[in-house]
Amino acid sequence: MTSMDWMEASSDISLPPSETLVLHLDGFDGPLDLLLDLARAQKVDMARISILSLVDQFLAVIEGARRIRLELAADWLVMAAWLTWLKSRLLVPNAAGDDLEDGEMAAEALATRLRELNVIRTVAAWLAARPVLGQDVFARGVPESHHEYDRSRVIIEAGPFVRAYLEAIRRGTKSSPYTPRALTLWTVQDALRRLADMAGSLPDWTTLEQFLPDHMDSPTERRAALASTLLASLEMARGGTIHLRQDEAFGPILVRQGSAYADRTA
Amino acid sequence: MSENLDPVSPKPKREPDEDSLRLAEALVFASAEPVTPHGLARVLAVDLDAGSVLAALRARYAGRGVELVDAGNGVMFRSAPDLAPRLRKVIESPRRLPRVAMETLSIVAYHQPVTRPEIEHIRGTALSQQTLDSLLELDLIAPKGRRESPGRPTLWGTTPAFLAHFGLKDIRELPRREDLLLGMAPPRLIPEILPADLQAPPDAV
Amino acid sequence: MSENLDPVSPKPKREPDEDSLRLAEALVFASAEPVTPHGLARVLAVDLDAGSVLAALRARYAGRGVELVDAGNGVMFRSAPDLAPRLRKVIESPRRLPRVAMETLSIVAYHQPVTRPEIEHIRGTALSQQTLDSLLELDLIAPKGRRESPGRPTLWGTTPAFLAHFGLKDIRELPRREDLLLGMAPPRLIPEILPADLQAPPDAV
Repeated sequence: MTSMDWMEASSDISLPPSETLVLHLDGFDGPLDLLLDLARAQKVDMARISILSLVDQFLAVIEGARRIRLELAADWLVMAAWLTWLKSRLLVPNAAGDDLEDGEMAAEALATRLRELNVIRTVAAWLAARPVLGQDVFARGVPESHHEYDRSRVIIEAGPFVRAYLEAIRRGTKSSPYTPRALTLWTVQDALRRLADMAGSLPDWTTLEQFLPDHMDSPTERRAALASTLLASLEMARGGTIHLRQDEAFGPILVRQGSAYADRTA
Repeated sequence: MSENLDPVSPKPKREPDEDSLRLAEALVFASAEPVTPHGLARVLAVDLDAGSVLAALRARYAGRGVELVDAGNGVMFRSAPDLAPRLRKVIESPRRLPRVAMETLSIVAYHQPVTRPEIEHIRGTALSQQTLDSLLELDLIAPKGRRESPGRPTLWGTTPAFLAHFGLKDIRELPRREDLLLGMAPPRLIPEILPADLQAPPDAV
Repeated sequence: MSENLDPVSPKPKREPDEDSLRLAEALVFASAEPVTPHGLARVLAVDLDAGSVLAALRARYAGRGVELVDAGNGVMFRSAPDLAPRLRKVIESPRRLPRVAMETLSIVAYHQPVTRPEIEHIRGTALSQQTLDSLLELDLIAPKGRRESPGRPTLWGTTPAFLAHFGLKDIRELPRREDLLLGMAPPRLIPEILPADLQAPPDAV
């Protein structure tokens, strides 16, 4: 349905010869649109549309169109089929009263829809005939603004305010430079100092564990201290300050004052 | 405007003077939107009636190249319609709305608030996205909530820009259905075909 | 405009008539750009001089609420400058505080009276002078004496304006810290971190 050629299709056009109409089918916005144009072409009061003759005309148009172009849009064919049914009901009502009523109600419903569409089309034409802003009448090309925006005030809402406080507190406690985690791991230097201090007072072979600092609460701290002390003891044993001995694999490591220590203190 | 005043003791208003006419002229000229009497009253001295000032201004511009016209519940300046052919030569104007868009707009104006399926039902054909988009883009229609029915379809209605676009003061200025249907049998309500709300008169807006 | 004419044989021009004034008025009104005499000449009858028409239009609008003024090499309508102050409409568009300022303000509110180093301590980062200045300028915080400790740092607290912003009668109407910090692991570290006085509940203010 093109919108370009609505000008031709809109007003009270008299019904063109059917060949021409076939070519114009695309100019109608659906079957109802064509039906309305056919109805208007009856040049009778819209209240007294003859549905029967309308049906005949519509079917003729569709038939003509099909002869030229087989690929007619589905909604046209659906309408054609429905109108064929309607025609049969109106012409040869079945003995059963229901069918008669069916046909009459359907015809009335169709007439109502056509009247409604006719109203709408009249309104559209009425609107289009008015001076339209931007087409027939023009507004000020360069409106001026005398608005002044006062941004001096601030808006503080309780929600964001409270959230800001929470965020500040959270971040502050998380990454505050005033909260260094005390480094309680026993370093090799610590162990060297302690070993050197204590080596002199060693009576005999003593297990390495004896040289660990007191108050090693966590297993991590204890393991770190043990590793550092082992390293320190190896270093001191290399210099001869102490002797190390391990009787069996994974057995306790024993420490004794070395000859170098004795020499130095002698 | 009288709203500004104590209703019990309405002070007599002065006749519009030259100063108030200048002010009203400048305000309406500057504004991109229609200016309401209330908006004018805000800048006028309290002992002046905005309505009278606008009436005097309208009289002053009668017959000129620019006229004061009603739009929505306010007024705006517009070029005189008779100059359109000559102005169009130099002022770029957007393309006219195609018939589909005009009909869709008319349906929305008459049946608002209305859903897209209802519009399609009345026109007997599908409503293209393009048509809807162009009406939305021109700010002629706007969503007006949703219908509380299955699928909750969007309801459409016309905008203040719609009124300004067609120089209408009020949606009620549209031709009455009764006048359009003159000579026709009053449409029998057929609920199976048309939803009841489609039958609502336009002044139900 | 003379450009349109054969310079050798300039035809004598008519005096501007009402029709040409209407057209010029409408054109200048509706144009988005200043209208040049050349642009006007395109829609005027050839025996009219655009310059004279614009001059006549300018004279007609002299002293009115809207004036014809030069712009570029054309003319446009402008509301009269003397009316600007009366047309001005101040629209309040309050800002939001930046996050840093908001956090600082909240710390002052909850920990007042509080020194700058303490604020920095709590936020875990330095406080810019700019932030402090902006809060001072907005009258949200104010100095509340000095702490009697080395350096005698200034103590900060919130102002009545701060309470007014929230519509609070009293600083105690703020949500309690205990309620806010719910769910946060009771910070074991705080006693070591915060000086004792920072631990005062907000209602100690």
